[in-house]
Amino acid sequence: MSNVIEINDYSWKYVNTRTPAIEGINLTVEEGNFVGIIGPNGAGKTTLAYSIDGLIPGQYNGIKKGTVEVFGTEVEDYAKGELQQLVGVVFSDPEAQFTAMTVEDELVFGMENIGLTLPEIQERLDWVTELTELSHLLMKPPYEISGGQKQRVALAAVLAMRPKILVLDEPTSMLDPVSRGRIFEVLAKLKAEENNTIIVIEHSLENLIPLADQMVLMADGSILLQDETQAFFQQSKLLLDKGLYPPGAMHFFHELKMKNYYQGKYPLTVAEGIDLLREIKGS
Amino acid sequence: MAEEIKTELSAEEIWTEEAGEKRSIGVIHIVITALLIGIGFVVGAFGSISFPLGFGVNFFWTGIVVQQVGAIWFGAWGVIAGAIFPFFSNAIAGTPFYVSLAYLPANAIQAFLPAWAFRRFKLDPRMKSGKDYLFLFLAMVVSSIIGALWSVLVVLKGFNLLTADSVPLFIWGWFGGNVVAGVVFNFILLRALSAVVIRTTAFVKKWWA
Amino acid sequence: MNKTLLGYVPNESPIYAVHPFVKLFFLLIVSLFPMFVTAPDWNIGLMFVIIIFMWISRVNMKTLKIYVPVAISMGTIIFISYTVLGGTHPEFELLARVWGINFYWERVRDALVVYFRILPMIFTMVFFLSTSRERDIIVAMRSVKVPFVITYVFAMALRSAGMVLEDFQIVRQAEQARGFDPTGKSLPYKIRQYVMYMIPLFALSLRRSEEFTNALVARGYAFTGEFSKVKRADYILTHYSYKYFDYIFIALIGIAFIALLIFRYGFGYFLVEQSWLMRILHGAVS
Amino acid sequence: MTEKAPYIQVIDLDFEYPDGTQALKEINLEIVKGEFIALIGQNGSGKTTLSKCLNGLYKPTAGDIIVDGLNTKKSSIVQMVKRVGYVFQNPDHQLFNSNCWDEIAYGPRNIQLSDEEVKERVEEAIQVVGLPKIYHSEHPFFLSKGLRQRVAIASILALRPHVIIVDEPTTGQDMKQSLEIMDFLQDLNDKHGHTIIIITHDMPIVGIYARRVIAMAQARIMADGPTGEVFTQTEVLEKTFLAPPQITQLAQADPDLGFNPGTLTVEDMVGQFLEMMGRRE
Repeated sequence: MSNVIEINDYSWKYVNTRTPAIEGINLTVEEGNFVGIIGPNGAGKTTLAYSIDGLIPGQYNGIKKGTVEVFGTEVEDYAKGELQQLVGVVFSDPEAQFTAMTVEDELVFGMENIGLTLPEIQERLDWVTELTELSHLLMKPPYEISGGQKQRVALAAVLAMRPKILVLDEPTSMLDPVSRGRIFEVLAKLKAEENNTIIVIEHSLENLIPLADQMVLMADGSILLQDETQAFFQQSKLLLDKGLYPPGAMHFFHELKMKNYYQGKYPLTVAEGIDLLREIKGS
Repeated sequence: MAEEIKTELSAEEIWTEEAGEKRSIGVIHIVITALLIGIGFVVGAFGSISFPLGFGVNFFWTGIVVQQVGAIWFGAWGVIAGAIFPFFSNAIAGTPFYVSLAYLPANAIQAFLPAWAFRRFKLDPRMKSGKDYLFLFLAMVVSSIIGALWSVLVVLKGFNLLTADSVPLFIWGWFGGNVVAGVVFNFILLRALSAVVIRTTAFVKKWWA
Repeated sequence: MNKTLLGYVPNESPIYAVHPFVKLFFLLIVSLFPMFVTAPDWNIGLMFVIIIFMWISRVNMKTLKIYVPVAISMGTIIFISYTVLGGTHPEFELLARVWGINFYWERVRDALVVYFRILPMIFTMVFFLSTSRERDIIVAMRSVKVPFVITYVFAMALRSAGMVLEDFQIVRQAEQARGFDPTGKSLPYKIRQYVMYMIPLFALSLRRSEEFTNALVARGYAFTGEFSKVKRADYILTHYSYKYFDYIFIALIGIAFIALLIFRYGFGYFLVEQSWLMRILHGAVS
Repeated sequence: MTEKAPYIQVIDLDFEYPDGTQALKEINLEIVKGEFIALIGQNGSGKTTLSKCLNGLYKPTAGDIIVDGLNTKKSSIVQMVKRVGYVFQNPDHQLFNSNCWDEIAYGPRNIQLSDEEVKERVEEAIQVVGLPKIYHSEHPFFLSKGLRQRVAIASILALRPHVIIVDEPTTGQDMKQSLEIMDFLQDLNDKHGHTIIIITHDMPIVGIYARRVIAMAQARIMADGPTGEVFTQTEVLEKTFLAPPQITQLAQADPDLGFNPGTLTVEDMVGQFLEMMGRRE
């Protein structure tokens, strides 16, 4: 597998701020990987996402050190609008991303920007609306639908451009648990059926953990920990120290471990947790 | 954002580019133009419907604040937005299409003049000194006089909507409606938000970036 | 119900079958009609035609209420402009003299002419606004090949106007939730209220400008450079096609305008001197 | 427990927006002083509208809301803000002034308190929310979302309402910040006796802090009761598109394991586990 993202000794300091938002980061992401990034607010997660999409340094003023390479090319060397065909970003506030009058126009906007022809647009529109279950909403104004639907529209609008890398910056922070689950269902389908590289920044770990191949912990502009998901969460103590609370089941087993009632691996899902509990109680 | 340094810029520094500073037109300016038209649309229509004198002329035109403050902060983009939005807000308030269209130069001047004064005389948009107030007030008065003369003489007379003897009433109406609303809003808004705006990427130092 | 710029039109309305460009064409051309017509008869006739169009389109007439004060205040202003501020004209026919103010027939007549000229112009605007959705305007602009950036700024402006209206409501509530109560307070106090509104409205827009920009850039939109020259597919236009009646409407509007000009300048029609309404009125007052 | 007279009484409340949307239907509710309530439900289920009705921003289309003996329909803004405070979801909507101190003073000034009293209340509110001194003269625009939220809460606190409603206090905050804000709301509840109502999607937070849950869906109240109880009503939760926190799911998953289906926190679960193990040993 080849590396689609290679970040070397990368630092970024916004103009007017005292300390860099990101400092000396090294990160590589393999093609087709599903990466979860977690960390407290102000850790530099969003800055990292923007750096991969070229919003930094394109739209922001600041000082950059090191390199951020996407598909082997430094992000600054892409022409305006070119990198965005390779990397798609979904933001946390869906409403702030809408600029069209109907869901359909919203979905088509990006495809028109990258110069697709009418048949291509039609084909992708059908694909993406089926994937995200939006067909019945096409004629509605995007700001009059429910929060969960809004975020699915925002996601679909990016997916329709078929970016090879998909970055989601807290895509479900405004959603209720069920709508949150549905966004992750779409991501699970993508992971299973397509070969996208997916990077998700999230506070809510419940849905993220079962999908993620790799996890990254950021704090104060640095990467503190990067590992495969299972191994990553065996470091629960470090996570708790950074104020990141693992999902209930995992947290429970962590507490048991602290009290020497449990020695094994932490469960990633409720189902795994139940199996473990049955084992313990059965023994 | 919380750790922002409080660097006190001087009025001079606000309007001049630092050595090596690169400023270029970007998508943000397009967005700002659109947002200003949007705000102006609502705020302007509100004024036009609440205090009408007729033909989009009114006693207290709240739209002026978007026009003038917008152009002070965002240069030519503010001027463009300030010229265009009254067209829509007037339309909603019941001004005929072509009358609205003909107001365009008057509105452009009203947006342009204060913005020009700030850049030409290096005034501080945070309204720090008496000079800032005086010059802005003068710019408001002069631009509103030009605006009033244009709109009333050229447009209302040109469209044959008024008698010669009632022209002064409309000139005063347009002028007063702008200046009073401008005095009420411009100073306060500039004081409240300029410190914020000049630190954002959207702020326009010259005319276009 | 479908939201138009001025409220709602029912789901089922014949106006939806009409191509958006036809509506824009109607606005642009029919707005000109009254400028060549001084006889109120014809202008009143035009108003009736537009009202019939509105009725056929099933426009909710209640939304038109906001124009009643506008129409009244404008009428009053015009009337005052032509009477109180009309000056002394010994050559005119004096109808009445009240508190030293001269009411001349010619002045009253001119006031009516102007008023009935302006009303149909407003009616065309209102007809357009109440039957066009935002998307229609975009389609109309795109179908006449207006540069994309202009239609897009326009679309975004409409969208942000909607947001500002929403914000406006919330900010007003937020002000109340902080104990701001304008009832029974002085005018300066009330004015202060409007001043305070403005601050969060601008602050919100500033914050949004950043988010919007990121969203646009992330969606591959470029304003300058190579990718801004990309040929856009204009997918939205595939939903709209000109039907035979669209051509008929365009032709009718165009022919009516040309006929108007020919009759006006070729044969001297539509002048106030030929107005039988004015003749009746003159007979009644003098 | 002694029967206390309700502080807020909602009787057959209906609310319809001017455009005809029915936002609340047949709401009946009693809130007693000192409660800590979570109002949960999908986006658009009517939570925010209900809150705005409780503090008189919206007047009922039908039915009545009695707050501290006053009918919201007949009460002035000033009367209501002294009783029920509502903190808006997006702090940007309620920030009017150019520095944080003035912002917090804005409410007290509006209800025309004397300068000394304004100062006293602002200082108190600043202390309660723990706003560091360096931010007092800073423009609220430049504060982080978490700090802006605190300024917003302080600005309501300065009006000293008995009931404080906070709309989505933890959205966009990380877990540590969320717990900080919630701990501080709990302090207000415990130490100062305020009645707290939070609107939230964050189920673990509900589990840890709320003692009572009101679940809404389609403009109606679907469930109302002690948190643990509501989280065991699986059918109702499905209807409201909600799911209990993961720890509760774990406790409920296999009844044979013997955990209390109303388990709300990890500590509780651990406690139960230790008890079971102890019993077995």
